[in-house]
Amino acid sequence: MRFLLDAEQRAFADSLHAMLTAADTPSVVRDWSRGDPASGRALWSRIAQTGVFALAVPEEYKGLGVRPVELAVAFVELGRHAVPGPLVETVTAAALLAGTGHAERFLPGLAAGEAMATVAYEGAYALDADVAAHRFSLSPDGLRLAPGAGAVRPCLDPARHLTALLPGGELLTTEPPLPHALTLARLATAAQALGVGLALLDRTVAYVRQRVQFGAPIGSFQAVKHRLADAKIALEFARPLVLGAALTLTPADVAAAKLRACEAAYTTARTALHLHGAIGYTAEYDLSLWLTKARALRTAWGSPDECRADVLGTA
Amino acid sequence: MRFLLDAEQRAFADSLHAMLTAADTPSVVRDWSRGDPASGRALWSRIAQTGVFALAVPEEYKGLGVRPVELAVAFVELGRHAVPGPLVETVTAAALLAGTGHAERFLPGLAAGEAMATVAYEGAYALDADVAAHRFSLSPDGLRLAPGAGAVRPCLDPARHLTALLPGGELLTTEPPLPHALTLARLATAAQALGVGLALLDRTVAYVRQRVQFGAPIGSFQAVKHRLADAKIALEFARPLVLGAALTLTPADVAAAKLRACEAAYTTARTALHLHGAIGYTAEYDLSLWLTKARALRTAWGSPDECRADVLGTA
Amino acid sequence: MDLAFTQEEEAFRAEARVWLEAHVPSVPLPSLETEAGFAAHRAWEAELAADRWSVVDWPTRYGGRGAGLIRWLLFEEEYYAAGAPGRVNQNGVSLLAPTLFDHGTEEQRARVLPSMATGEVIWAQAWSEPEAGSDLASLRARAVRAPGGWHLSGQKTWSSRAAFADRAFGLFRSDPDTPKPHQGLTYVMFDLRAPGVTVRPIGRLDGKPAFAELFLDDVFVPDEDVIGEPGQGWRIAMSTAANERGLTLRSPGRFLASADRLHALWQDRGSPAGAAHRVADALIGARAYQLFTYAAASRFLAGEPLGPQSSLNKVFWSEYDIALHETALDLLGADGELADTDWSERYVFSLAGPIYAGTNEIQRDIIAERLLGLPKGRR
Amino acid sequence: MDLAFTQEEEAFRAEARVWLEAHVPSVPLPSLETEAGFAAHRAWEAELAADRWSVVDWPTRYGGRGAGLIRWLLFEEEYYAAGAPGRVNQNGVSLLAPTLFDHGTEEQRARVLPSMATGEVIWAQAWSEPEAGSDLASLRARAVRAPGGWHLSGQKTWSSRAAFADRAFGLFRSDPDTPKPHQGLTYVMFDLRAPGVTVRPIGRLDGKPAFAELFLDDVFVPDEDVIGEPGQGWRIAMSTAANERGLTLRSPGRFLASADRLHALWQDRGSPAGAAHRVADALIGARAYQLFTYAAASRFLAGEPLGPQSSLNKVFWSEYDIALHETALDLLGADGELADTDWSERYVFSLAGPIYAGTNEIQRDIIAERLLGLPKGRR
Repeated sequence: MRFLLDAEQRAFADSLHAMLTAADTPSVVRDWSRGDPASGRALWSRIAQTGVFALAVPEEYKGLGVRPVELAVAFVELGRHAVPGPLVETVTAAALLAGTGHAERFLPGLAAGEAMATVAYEGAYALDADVAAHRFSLSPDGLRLAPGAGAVRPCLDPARHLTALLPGGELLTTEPPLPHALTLARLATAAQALGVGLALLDRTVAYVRQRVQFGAPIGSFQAVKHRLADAKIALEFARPLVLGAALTLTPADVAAAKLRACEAAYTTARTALHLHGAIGYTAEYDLSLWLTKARALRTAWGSPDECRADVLGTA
Repeated sequence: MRFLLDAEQRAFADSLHAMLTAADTPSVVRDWSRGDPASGRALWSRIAQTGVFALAVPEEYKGLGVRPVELAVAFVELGRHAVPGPLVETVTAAALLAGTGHAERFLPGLAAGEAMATVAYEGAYALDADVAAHRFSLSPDGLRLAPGAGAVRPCLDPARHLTALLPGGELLTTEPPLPHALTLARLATAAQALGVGLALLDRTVAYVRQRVQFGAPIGSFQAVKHRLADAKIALEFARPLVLGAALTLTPADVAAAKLRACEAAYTTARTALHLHGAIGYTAEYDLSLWLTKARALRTAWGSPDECRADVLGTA
Repeated sequence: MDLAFTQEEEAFRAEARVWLEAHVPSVPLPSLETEAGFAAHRAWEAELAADRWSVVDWPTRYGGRGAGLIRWLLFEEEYYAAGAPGRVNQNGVSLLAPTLFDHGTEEQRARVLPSMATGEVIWAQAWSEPEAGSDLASLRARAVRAPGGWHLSGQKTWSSRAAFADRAFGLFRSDPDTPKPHQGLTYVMFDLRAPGVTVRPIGRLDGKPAFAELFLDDVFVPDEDVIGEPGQGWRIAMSTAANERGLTLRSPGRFLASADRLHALWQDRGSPAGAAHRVADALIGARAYQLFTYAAASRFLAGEPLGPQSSLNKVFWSEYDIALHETALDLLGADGELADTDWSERYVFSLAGPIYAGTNEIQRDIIAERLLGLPKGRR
Repeated sequence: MDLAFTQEEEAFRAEARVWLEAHVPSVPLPSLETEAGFAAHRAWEAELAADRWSVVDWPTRYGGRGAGLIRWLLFEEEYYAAGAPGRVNQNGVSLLAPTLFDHGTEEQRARVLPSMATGEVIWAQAWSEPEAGSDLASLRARAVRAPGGWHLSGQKTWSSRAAFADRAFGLFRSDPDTPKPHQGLTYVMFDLRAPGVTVRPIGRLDGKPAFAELFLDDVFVPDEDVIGEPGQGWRIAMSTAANERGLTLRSPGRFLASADRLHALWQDRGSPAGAAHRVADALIGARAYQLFTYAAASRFLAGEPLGPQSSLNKVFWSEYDIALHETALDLLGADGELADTDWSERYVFSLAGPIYAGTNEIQRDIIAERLLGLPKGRR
C-alpha cells in the first residue's frame, strides 16, 4: 500500500497545470461560450499531445492503455482550469467503442485529439454536440452514431452546450461495455469536479486575503475563515475518494467519489460566491467560469441520489 | 388576523414561569430521575392548580374546555423549566377519553391534577408508568387500561422512565378519538420542545458572556456568535408554527410544528453542549436536564420522517 | 389570538384573485433582466396600476388603495399564487418609497411616487462602490455643493436594474471631513440619463445584465432631489435598509407559491423518495415564514417596533430561497442545467440573497449582539 | 500508487482476525465508564497483551510487535470489525506513549510502557483546569521544586478515565514568572493514589463517571517522572496534542465498523427511504476517512511531516461520528431513548468529539491560518 501519486504522476499533473496556465484558459472558455470553438479546438490538440485522451484508449488503437489513475490526475487539472469541451464524453466514447468492431475507426482519432466525441445517455442531452465530430447515442438497443443534433439550448454554464441528438443513425453495437464506460465517465466527472473545487478555493482564499472591509482583510473574520476551512475539509476528503476509485473502479467507490467530489465542488462554489460578494455574481469576472461548472457537474453522469443508491447497493 | 398572544395569555405564561422558577424545578427533576417522585407530585399539583391540565378537559368534566393555544403556551413553559412527568401523556389521555363512556371516571381527576396518566401508542414505551395512576394502551383494537407495567428501562434522559405496559386489561373503547388525541400529543410535544430550546439558548448566552478563554469572553468570538444566531433563528421560526398549529389543528400544521420545534430544540442542544464545552457534558450541571430532553422529544409522538410524511400528505 | 381575516379582507383577496385570473399573462414574460423583458414588465406595471393593483398599501393619492399591511400580505399571496410576473420596480417600491414616506417632503412624494406606481419611471439603487460593499460607511463618491444643488462624482457599482432603469437613488459623501465615516453622507435621487452619467451594464452569472456600474462626472442634482437633511444620509438609509430586510422586501406569498410549485414538480417527477425531506422542508419553511410574518405584522400593527428582528427574517428567507431552488434543479436532473426556465432564472436570482441587503454574516452579528446581547468587538 | 497490501501484511491481518474471532467476548462487556466495566476492560487488555495484540506498533521490548503503521491500521480494521471492546487505556497508548517515545528517557520507557501495554497501569490525562479548557496556555496548577523532585498543587478537571485509573499525566506551572503564558510549564506523570491527591468522579451526560476532578495538595513527584526538560512542557504537550488529533487517535477501523453496523441496522429496519441518504453518507464518509488516512500514512512513511493536516482529520471524524450515531438513534425510534445499548453509549461518547483534543473552532482556525494562509488575529 502506497497511496500516493508517484513522481511521474506528479510531474504529469504539474506539466498539464503549467501548460493550461500559460494557455489562458479563461479566454478560451469565453470563446467557447460565445460559440467560437477555434481556440478551444487548439487547446484540445495541445491537451491531447500531453496524452490525456490516449489514457482512455488501449495501446492497440494508438492509446496509452486505459490508465484510470492518470486519467483522474489529468481531469483534476482540466477541472482546475475550467477547460471547455466534451472531455468526459470523449473518454466515455472511447470506453464504449473499445472492443467493438468500430474501435479502429474511431479510437486513434480520439486518442490523438483529432476528433471530439459526445455521448447522450438514454435520451439525456449531449454535451457540445455542435462542436464534436462524433455524436453517439446510447439507448437500450445499443450504441448508435446519431445522424445529427438539435439546436443548442442556453445553459446556466454557458460553456456547456446541451443538445438533444436526433434519433436513429448507424447502429454500432448492441452490446457496448456500458458499466465500464459509465464508471469511467463518473470517475472523470468526479476528478474534474474536484479540480473545479480546488480552483474555487484557491481563488477565494486569494480574494479574501486582499479584500478589505471594516478596516481589515475579510479573510481575518472568523466566519469567513471557518467557511473556507469547511470547504478545504470537504475537498481534502473528496480527493482520496477520487484516487481510490481510480484504483479500485468498483461501482460503490466510483459513485462515492462522484458524489463527494461534486458536493465538495458545489459547496465550495457557494462559499466562493458568497465570500466574493457581488463581484462573484458577475459573468465577466472569471470566477463565474468555475461557479457555473460546479453546479452543472452535480447532475452530469449520475445525480447525488443515483450515486447514493449505488453505494447502498439499492440501484 | 391578530397573531399575537393576548394580555391574558401572556399573563398566564408569566405566572406559570414565575411559579416554576420559584419551585426550583432542577432539583425536582433530579429527585424524579432518582426514582423519588414526591417533589414531582407536589409540583404536578401546583401546575394543575394553574389550570394546565384542565385546558385539555371539557367543561362538563370539570375542565376549562379544550383550549389548544393556552395548552401550547403552558407547555412552552413546562419545557422551559424541564418539568418531569407524563405531561404530554396526561393531556393525550384526556383527549382519548373525552366523549367516551369513561370520561366521568377519569377526566375530573386528570383536570384537577389528582392523577397522572400515561399512554403507550401501538406497543411503544409508556412514559413514567411507574408513577402514573392510570396507564392506557392504544392498539388497533382500541383503548385499554393496562393491567401493569414492566421494569423501568434506563434512559438517556434519566427523567424519562420508559416502560413497556403489560398486554390486555380493561377495554375502555374500541373507537377512541385517535386523530384528535395524536394531534394534541404532537402539539404539546412541539410546545414543550420549543420551551426546552428557549431555555438552552438563554443559558448558553449567559454562559458565553462570562466564560473567558484566550483573554476574552467566548461570546465575543464570531464563530460562537453565529452558532447562537442560528439557534435563535431556528427557535424564532418554530414558535409561530407551534402557535399557528394550535389555532388550526390541521395535521400538516401540527406535524410541521412538531418537526421544526424538535429540530430547533435539538440543534440548540448541540450548540449549547458544544459552547459549554466539557461542563455541558456533565450530568451534575443543570444544562444536562434540557440537553437530554431535547434529544428524547425528537422521536416522541412522531419521528421527523413521520411528520414530513404528514406535511407531504404521503403518510 | 387568531388567524382569521375579516369579511372585508377576504373580499379584497377575492377581488385581487379575480383580477389576476383575468390579467396575468398566460405565457410568462421574457426575463426582466433583458431589454425586451424589461419593457414587457414595465407594461405590466402600467396594467397593474391602471386598476390600482401596483401599490395597494400606498395612499390613494399616489396611486395606491390605502389597503394597509394585512391586505398587502393577502394581495402578495394571491399575486404569486397566480404566477404573476416579477416586479421590475421592486427597488423603487420597497426601498425608495418607504424612505420618501418617512423622510421626504410632500412635494417629493407627489412628484416621485405616482410615476413610480405606474412604472413610467423605474428606479435603480445605487448604494455600493468598488471599495464599499458590506462596509457601506466607507463610501467615496462625492456630492459637492453647487448653486441650487449638488454635483455628483465618482463610481457606483452593483446597481440593480440600472442597465435599463430611468432614475437612481443612493448616498454620496457631501462632507469629507467628518470624524466618523458614516457621517457627512447625503441621500440623493438622480437621473440615469443626465449629462455626466455613464451606465455600463454588468452581466450576472447567467450573462443577463441584472445590474450596472455607474460613472458619475459632475452630474448636477437640484436641491429638490435631496432626501432629508444633507449629511444625514446614513441615518435615513439605515431606516431604508431595515425596511429592505424587514417586512416588505420578500413577502410570504412568494415563498408559499414557490413551495407549492416545488411540491407539484416533485409529484410530477414521481415523488422520488430521496427528495421527500427537502420538499417537505420547503413546504414547512414557507408556512413558518408566513406565520412569522403574520406575527411580525400583528406586532407592528399593535404599535411595537420591529427593530433587529428583521435580521432573523433576512437570513431565513435568503437561505430558504436557495435551498428551495437547489432542490428544484436537482429534481429537474439534466433539465436543471438549462438557463431558459423559470426555475433556473429564480435559482440564479436566489443566489444573491445572502449577499445583498446586508450580508448574512452582518445579520448574524446583529442577531448575536442586538437580540442576544453578546459582546461586540471582535469578529 | 496502489492500495494493495503485501502478502506479509495480509497474513498479519488474517492472524489478527483469527485471534479476534477466538477471543472477542461474545457478550459485550459492561460499559467501561463503570467500575465493573473498567475492571472487565482492564482484564481484556491483559488478554490482548498476553498474545501481544494490545500495542502492535510498539517495539517488542515494551510489549508490542514492531508492526509499524500500516499493520496497525489493518489491526484496527479487524479489531473493530470483530466488535471487540473499547480500549480502556486509550489515553496512555495514544497520548502518553508517543510523548515518551519522542521525549522520554529509555529508563522511563522501560518503566512505564510494559505495564501500560498489559493494562496493569491505566493512565488518565490531566490537562484541563476550570479556567483553562480550550485555552490550555492559561494553566495555573503548580509544580514547586523540592529535593529530588517537585510538589504538585492545584486543581485539574475533565480528567478522562481518572475515576478508576491508576496514574495520570499533565502540565504544571513550574515557573510563574515567564513573559508568555505557555512558557514555564512542566510535563509530569503522577500517581492518582499518592498522598495529597483527591479524585472526585464526575458523571457525564448519561450519569456514568467518565471523568473526574483532581485536587492536588503538595503531591510529591520524583524527578524521574518529569518528561523532558522542566519548563518545556508546552512544546512537548503540543507534539502529543498533534498526535491526539492526528493519525492514531481515531483509526478508520472504528468508523468502517460503525458504518457497516449502521447499514445493517437500516436494513433490519426495512431500509426506510427517509434515512437512505444519511446511511449512504455514513458509508461514504468511512471510506473517505479510511482513504484519507491511507494517504496520510503513505506520506508519513515517505518521510513527510503531517503537521496541521491533522486538524482536517479532527474536524472530520468528530462531526462524522456524531452524524452517524444520530442517524442510528433516529432509526431506533423509541429504542433510541434507551441508555443501555451500544448505540446510545457510543452516541454519548461521540458528542464530546468536537470539544476535546482542541475544539473544532480551534481546528478550523488552524486550517484557515496554517493550511490556507489566512491572516491571524481577529476571531
